[in-house]
Amino acid sequence: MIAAFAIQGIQMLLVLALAPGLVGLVRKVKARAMRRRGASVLQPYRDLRRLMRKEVVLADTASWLFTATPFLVFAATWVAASLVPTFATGLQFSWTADLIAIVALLGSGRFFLALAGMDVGTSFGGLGASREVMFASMAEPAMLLTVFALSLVAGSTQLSTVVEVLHGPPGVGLRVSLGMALVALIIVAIVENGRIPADNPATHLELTMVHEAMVLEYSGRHLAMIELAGAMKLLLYVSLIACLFVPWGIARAGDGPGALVIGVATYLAKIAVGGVALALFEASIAKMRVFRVPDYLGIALMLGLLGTLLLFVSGTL
Amino acid sequence: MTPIAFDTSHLLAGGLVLVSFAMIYQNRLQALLRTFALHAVVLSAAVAWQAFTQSAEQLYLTAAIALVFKAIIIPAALRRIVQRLGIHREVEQVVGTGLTMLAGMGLVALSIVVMLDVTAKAGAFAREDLAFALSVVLLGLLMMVTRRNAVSQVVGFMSLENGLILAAAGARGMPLVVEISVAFSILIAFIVIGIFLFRIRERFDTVDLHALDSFRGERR
Amino acid sequence: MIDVAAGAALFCLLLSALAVARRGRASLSATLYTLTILPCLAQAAAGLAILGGAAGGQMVLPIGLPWLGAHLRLDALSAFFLVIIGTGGAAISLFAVGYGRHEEEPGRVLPFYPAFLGAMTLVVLADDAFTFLVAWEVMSLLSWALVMAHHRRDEVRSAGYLYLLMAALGTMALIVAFGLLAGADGSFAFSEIRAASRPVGVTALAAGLVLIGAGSKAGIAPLHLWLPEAHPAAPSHVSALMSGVMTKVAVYAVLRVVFDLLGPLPWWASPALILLGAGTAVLGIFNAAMADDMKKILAYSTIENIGVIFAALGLAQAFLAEGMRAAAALALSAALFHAFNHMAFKSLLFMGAGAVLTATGRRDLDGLGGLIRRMPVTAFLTLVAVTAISALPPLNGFASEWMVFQSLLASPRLPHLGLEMVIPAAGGLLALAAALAAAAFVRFYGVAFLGRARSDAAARALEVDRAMLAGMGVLAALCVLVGLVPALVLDRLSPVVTALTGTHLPVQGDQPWLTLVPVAAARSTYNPLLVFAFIAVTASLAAWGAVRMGSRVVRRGPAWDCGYPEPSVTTQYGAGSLAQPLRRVLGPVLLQSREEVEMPAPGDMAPARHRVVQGDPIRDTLYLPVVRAVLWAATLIDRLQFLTIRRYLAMVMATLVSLLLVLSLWG
Amino acid sequence: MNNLAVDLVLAVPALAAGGLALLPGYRLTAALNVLASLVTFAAAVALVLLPRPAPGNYLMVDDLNVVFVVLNCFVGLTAALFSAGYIGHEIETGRLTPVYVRFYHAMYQLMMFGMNLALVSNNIGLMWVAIELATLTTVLMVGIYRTHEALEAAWKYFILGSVGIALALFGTILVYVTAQPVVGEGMPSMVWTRLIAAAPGFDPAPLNLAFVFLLLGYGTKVGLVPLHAWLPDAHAEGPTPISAVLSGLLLNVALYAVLRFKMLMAAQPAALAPGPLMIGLGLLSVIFAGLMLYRRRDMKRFFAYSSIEHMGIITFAFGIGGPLANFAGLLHMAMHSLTKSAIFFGVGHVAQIKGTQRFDRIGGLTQSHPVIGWGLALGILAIAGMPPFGVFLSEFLVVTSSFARAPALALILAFGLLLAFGALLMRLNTLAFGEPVGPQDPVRAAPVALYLHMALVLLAGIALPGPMVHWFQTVARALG
Repeated sequence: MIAAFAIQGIQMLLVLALAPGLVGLVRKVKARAMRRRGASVLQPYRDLRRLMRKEVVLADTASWLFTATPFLVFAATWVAASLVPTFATGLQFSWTADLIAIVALLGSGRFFLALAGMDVGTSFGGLGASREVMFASMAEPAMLLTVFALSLVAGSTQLSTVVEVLHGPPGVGLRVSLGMALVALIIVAIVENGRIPADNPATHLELTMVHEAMVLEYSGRHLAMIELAGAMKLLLYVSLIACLFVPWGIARAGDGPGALVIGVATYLAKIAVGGVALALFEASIAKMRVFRVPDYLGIALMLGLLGTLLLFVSGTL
Repeated sequence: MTPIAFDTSHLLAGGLVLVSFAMIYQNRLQALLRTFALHAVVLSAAVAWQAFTQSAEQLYLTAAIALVFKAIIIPAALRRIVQRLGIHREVEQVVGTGLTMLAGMGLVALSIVVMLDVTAKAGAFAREDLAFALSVVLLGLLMMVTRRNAVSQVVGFMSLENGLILAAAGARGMPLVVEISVAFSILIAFIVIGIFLFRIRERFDTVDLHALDSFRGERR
Repeated sequence: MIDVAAGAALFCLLLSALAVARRGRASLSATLYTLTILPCLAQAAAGLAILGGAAGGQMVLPIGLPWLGAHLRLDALSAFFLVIIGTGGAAISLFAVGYGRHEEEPGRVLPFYPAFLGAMTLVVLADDAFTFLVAWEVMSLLSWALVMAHHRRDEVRSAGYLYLLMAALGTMALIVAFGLLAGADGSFAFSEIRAASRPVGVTALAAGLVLIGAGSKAGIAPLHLWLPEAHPAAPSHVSALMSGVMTKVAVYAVLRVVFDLLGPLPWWASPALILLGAGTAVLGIFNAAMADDMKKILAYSTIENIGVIFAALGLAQAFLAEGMRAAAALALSAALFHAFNHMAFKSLLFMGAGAVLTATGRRDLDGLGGLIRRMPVTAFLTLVAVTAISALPPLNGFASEWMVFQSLLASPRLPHLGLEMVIPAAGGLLALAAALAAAAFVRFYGVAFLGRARSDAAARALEVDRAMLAGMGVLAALCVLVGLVPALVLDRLSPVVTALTGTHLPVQGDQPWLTLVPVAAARSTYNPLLVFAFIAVTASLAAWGAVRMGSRVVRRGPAWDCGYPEPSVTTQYGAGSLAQPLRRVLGPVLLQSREEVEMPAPGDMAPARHRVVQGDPIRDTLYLPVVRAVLWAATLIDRLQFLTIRRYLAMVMATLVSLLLVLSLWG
Repeated sequence: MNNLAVDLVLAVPALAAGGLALLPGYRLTAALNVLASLVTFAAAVALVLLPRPAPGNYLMVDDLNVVFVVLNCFVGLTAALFSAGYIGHEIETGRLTPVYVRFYHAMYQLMMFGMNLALVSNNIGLMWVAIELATLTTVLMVGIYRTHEALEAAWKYFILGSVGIALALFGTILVYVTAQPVVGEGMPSMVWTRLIAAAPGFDPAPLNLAFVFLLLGYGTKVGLVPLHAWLPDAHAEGPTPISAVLSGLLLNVALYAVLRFKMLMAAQPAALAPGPLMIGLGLLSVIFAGLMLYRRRDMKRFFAYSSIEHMGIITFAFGIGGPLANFAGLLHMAMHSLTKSAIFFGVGHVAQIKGTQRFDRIGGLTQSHPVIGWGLALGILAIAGMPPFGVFLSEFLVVTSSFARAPALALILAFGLLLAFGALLMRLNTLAFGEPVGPQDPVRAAPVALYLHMALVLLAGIALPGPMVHWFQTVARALG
């Protein structure tokens, strides 16, 4: 019992601690791939610390919603992230919310962020919010269809159960639906995290920015919270893909400390690989026009639908 | 019913149909009114003959009413109206006389077919009489439909009523109340028509319904 | 209990009579609305008691159909909808105590309002076809009268026209359906209809007709056209009642007739229902995301939610047809739960819009803005509703939407290919609708309540009075409470679900931490209480930590806006600009929208113009042709009014001759 | 056949007609007109309460006509009440002169006499005479304004009505000819109670032919399409009380005559079922009138077309047959009578306030004249078939019962009802709502009659009186 609580606690702290590191890693690899030296992997941690110490400059027109949102977004993202199995399944509170609820929790974060973007009453805030909700309204169905496909394979929407079923034994073998779901999930993850080609997290002063335009008015500790939440979201998606599609090494409920150590090690390796892959992908592709993104997401939507449909029709379940 | 009686009623009823055709053929008002008078006379004779053969005295009264009112008074009154209004010209017909006659033939054929079909169980006389009566009714209606002039329409209506009386007279033992009511209603009908023609003359220069029809409640 | 409910309905009717008798008194409004709360509470209590196990009962009144009488009956299904009507009615009446004070035409609202509530109650109590239809149509008629309250505006009149016409169409479909069910000797009592056996075709046809009848009232596409016109046209508390409560009465009609009276439909009937529901949801919410009028957005969103409910009902039918009772119970529970939740948040939203309307006199999004500072309480309560309707955890909207998704996922065991193709598609559509809902309500809330005021009226808005806030507060609390402990609500639903499907969900109240476990713990669980607790704790911790460990200095200054702050309020994003990205993506398909740029030639001083042109495919392809055909035919035969007597006589003659011909040929 | 009540129902209007023709002064005659109508109504009520006499050669009282006599006398009374105020206004504005008013009141009572006689007659010849009488008197009243339009309407009514009545007479003669071999020569063959008793022995073929003539003949009076042409103009151009009586009563009386013969047909099973014929004419009337409503600009003509539509519904119901549909038809006759006359009362008030009958010059009545405006709105909603008014009950029964028997036809009917509903609502929208248009003087007369009618229709829609249900059910069975 206490062990279970401990594992859950470790998991929560782990995601919190690792998230800026993953961002730093991606940035570093990306810079190297572009033949720049790039900042240290630890730079995001320093940024956060600096932001925390800075004073907050609030716009005159900002309301309480604006100040409350960063903490809400942070909390929602953290809760969602701590429900995703990273190094072990069967976490103490994993039954609190299933995959659908996790998607919705992320949706809550985005919802409030978009509202906050509009709160001050500037043109950039609205621009960001309007584009963000447009992306989201395509990405969320794609994500949910992917969830449907996964949960149809596993017969559950409970993430721990899904992972255990996929992990086996006996496992589910190679399935075309899962492949489609993977591709769809990657596309959704890229868009949701505001990565290239959908959005560019490194740019400001561009009419093409989406996420950054929304949070333009934030500063100080508020911005720190949002950055941290963003980093955690990235980690969440990478962990999600990792635990669903490369579940090997993950510890099960009731496994001994050895399995847990193996779990943590493989998990670290998985996110490192994921981060590097993301960086390389971003470095090798150009950002697309805003109105191309829906087409891009449309692919995810189609793949998700197709994957689900195949599972329904195959009747082998 | 003796053969002679039957043949005579047959002849008279047939004659009424013939006169109806003659009315359709007429295209001048005065001639039409004269023909109508003849129509009423034939009707009167037919009814009287029925009174005789059925020994129904009350029918003589009907015959008399038909003779007096329809053969004499009404044509005279209408003639006066026509003269007062100065409608001496030809009656405007909607379709040509020939075509109308042809339609009339068709109607007569139809009524005979219908009646003979339907009254197969009734006596021979009733069948023929009803068939002719229906022909007269339909021809009267045809006349109303094919004439543009109000006076000739009224005449058409009268001949239609004549057909009804023929039918009523031919129905054995039909109570007196009907004849009286028919005569009565025709009287009232005529009075009302007279009032209306009078009023219409007050307001319009012509009794032609065409002029009347251009005043429609809803036309702007 | 039936006497309590019937008494409440009667009391409502008497209140209307009172309103007529004392019309014109200034004090009438507040008194009447306060009095209306009482029967609402009574029937909500009665409904709850029955859902808790009390006996319902029935009665026969010597009115209605002469040889039948008016049958009333209160069972679990009626009781559930009584709770919806009572709860919604009570909160809305409380709101109206304040809102009614600002009504410009009280004489056209007060006499109809209580009777409208009473009529809705009678609909759910009715136990024979005639009583049901009378109550149904009276409900339509009274709501129409309420819609027509501000009759001087042209758009109100045309909305009222469309509404009542569609209502009449719906009622006609219901009449025909009952004619089909009652048979030639007129067995109109529900008990007789329920007992009768009939061929599958008749069952399906009757279900289709009921779907037209009730669907037109609920706003199922393509019969929804009137809804976004009529619901907003009414005074706001009436809009709340119509959208929040009356559409549920329409859902009740479907449940009563299709589920209760007809029994399971053939399996091929359900895919149509599912797709219809899901399609309606997407269409409705996309329109909501495009509309510029606060109340219109809400009305369109009602269409979406009704679509979700109908899709769940279709799923329930599909399961029932295959005898999968547990899955059917899940889908039906989801539908009922969502119906209840929609009552709560949609009524609340309409009240919020009413409060804004009271404070600013405007309901077009582009005339509002910044109200979160001028009307903090209203803004907060509306935010609760907006969060709930966008299906965000941990509020009630998510709980029921989650259940709908769970019932979708229970479906792959269905044996028909048609269903297997339809359900994933429906799932995708529902997911799309859920996502679009969030987009629509970000826009709704963001433009109306956030940002800077776009008009003087919005800049000078004052918070509304306590009665209005209390009415909204009740429902906001309900949204939160139900969202946090859905398990308790679902347990209350089990008598209803048992009556219609023969089984019910596992008891939820016994689960640890009141977790929602619709099927099995290994399959899916959701515990909003914990989610809420986690979020609250972590958010507070984060806030505390940030202030504690970082700096606590806050400086106010002008907005940064990337270095180009522009004082004009028109530079902020408005309703149109927020809608633009989504319109570009989905508009050409769903609304035939296109953007037209009018660029003057060089040297021409005329301004360049950029216009959005959009139509409504359903209106253009389904409704207008009918209208055109009727008017064309009317114009065509109108000539028959202007014929000469001779020609009329010719008509008589032609009729006679043709009948004689027929007779001679026939005989 | 000696019953004081029956005698009074006939004698009072007849005597009053004579008396009113002689008396001067419109106030006095109007008051006397109301008084005579009141006495007649009292007699009609007594007819219900007293034991019924045995049917004689000329008169009878049975379950069918007792309701319609009471209804007839009741609407006669309320219309007389309404007429008293209405005529006063017409004299003030100079549209009518006192001489004409004297004539008008005499004709009014004569018309009531004719209609009552038609209802209580047990003799198909007498019934024919009575209907003819009622028609002629209404022709005169339609033309009473002597404007071009009024004269034209009266002329049209007269010509078409006369042709119709001639066809009906031919049908009557045919019935006699058919009955004569079975019942015997002379009077017995025209007595309805005897006819119906002997009907099973009749030769069906001529009976069929007779029914065609009777249906077309009396159907002209009912206003069935395509025999309807007189109806809209006669309603539109005559004085409004007469429009109310025409729509509310005369159409009913003519339909009543058709029903009598339909019962005869039903009594002879070998005869042609009259159903298809009545269904055809009924549906044609409903659809045609429904479409015609859309292009109407004149208020009274509009409601006249609505009457055609309702007559079509009723004819359809009887054509469908069966206890339910027949019951519905009978009920609908009563409900339409009350509602439509109420509407015409309202329309009369409105037309007098606004000085016009054109829709585009009238608007916003609930705003400017709440009492009359809401009354009229209630009437229109009731006639459109909205509950809780009685018309809904009858339309509900018609549609449900016909759907069980002939689904396709019922759907056409439902379409027609919706068509008419759309037009009624369209006009209601501008008439009762929106900014007031036209003169806004207060109404002079209280619309008591209107609200009285609406209250009755409401009562019937909520709870139909037991005896009426019983009578209608008996008759519905006899109608087959």
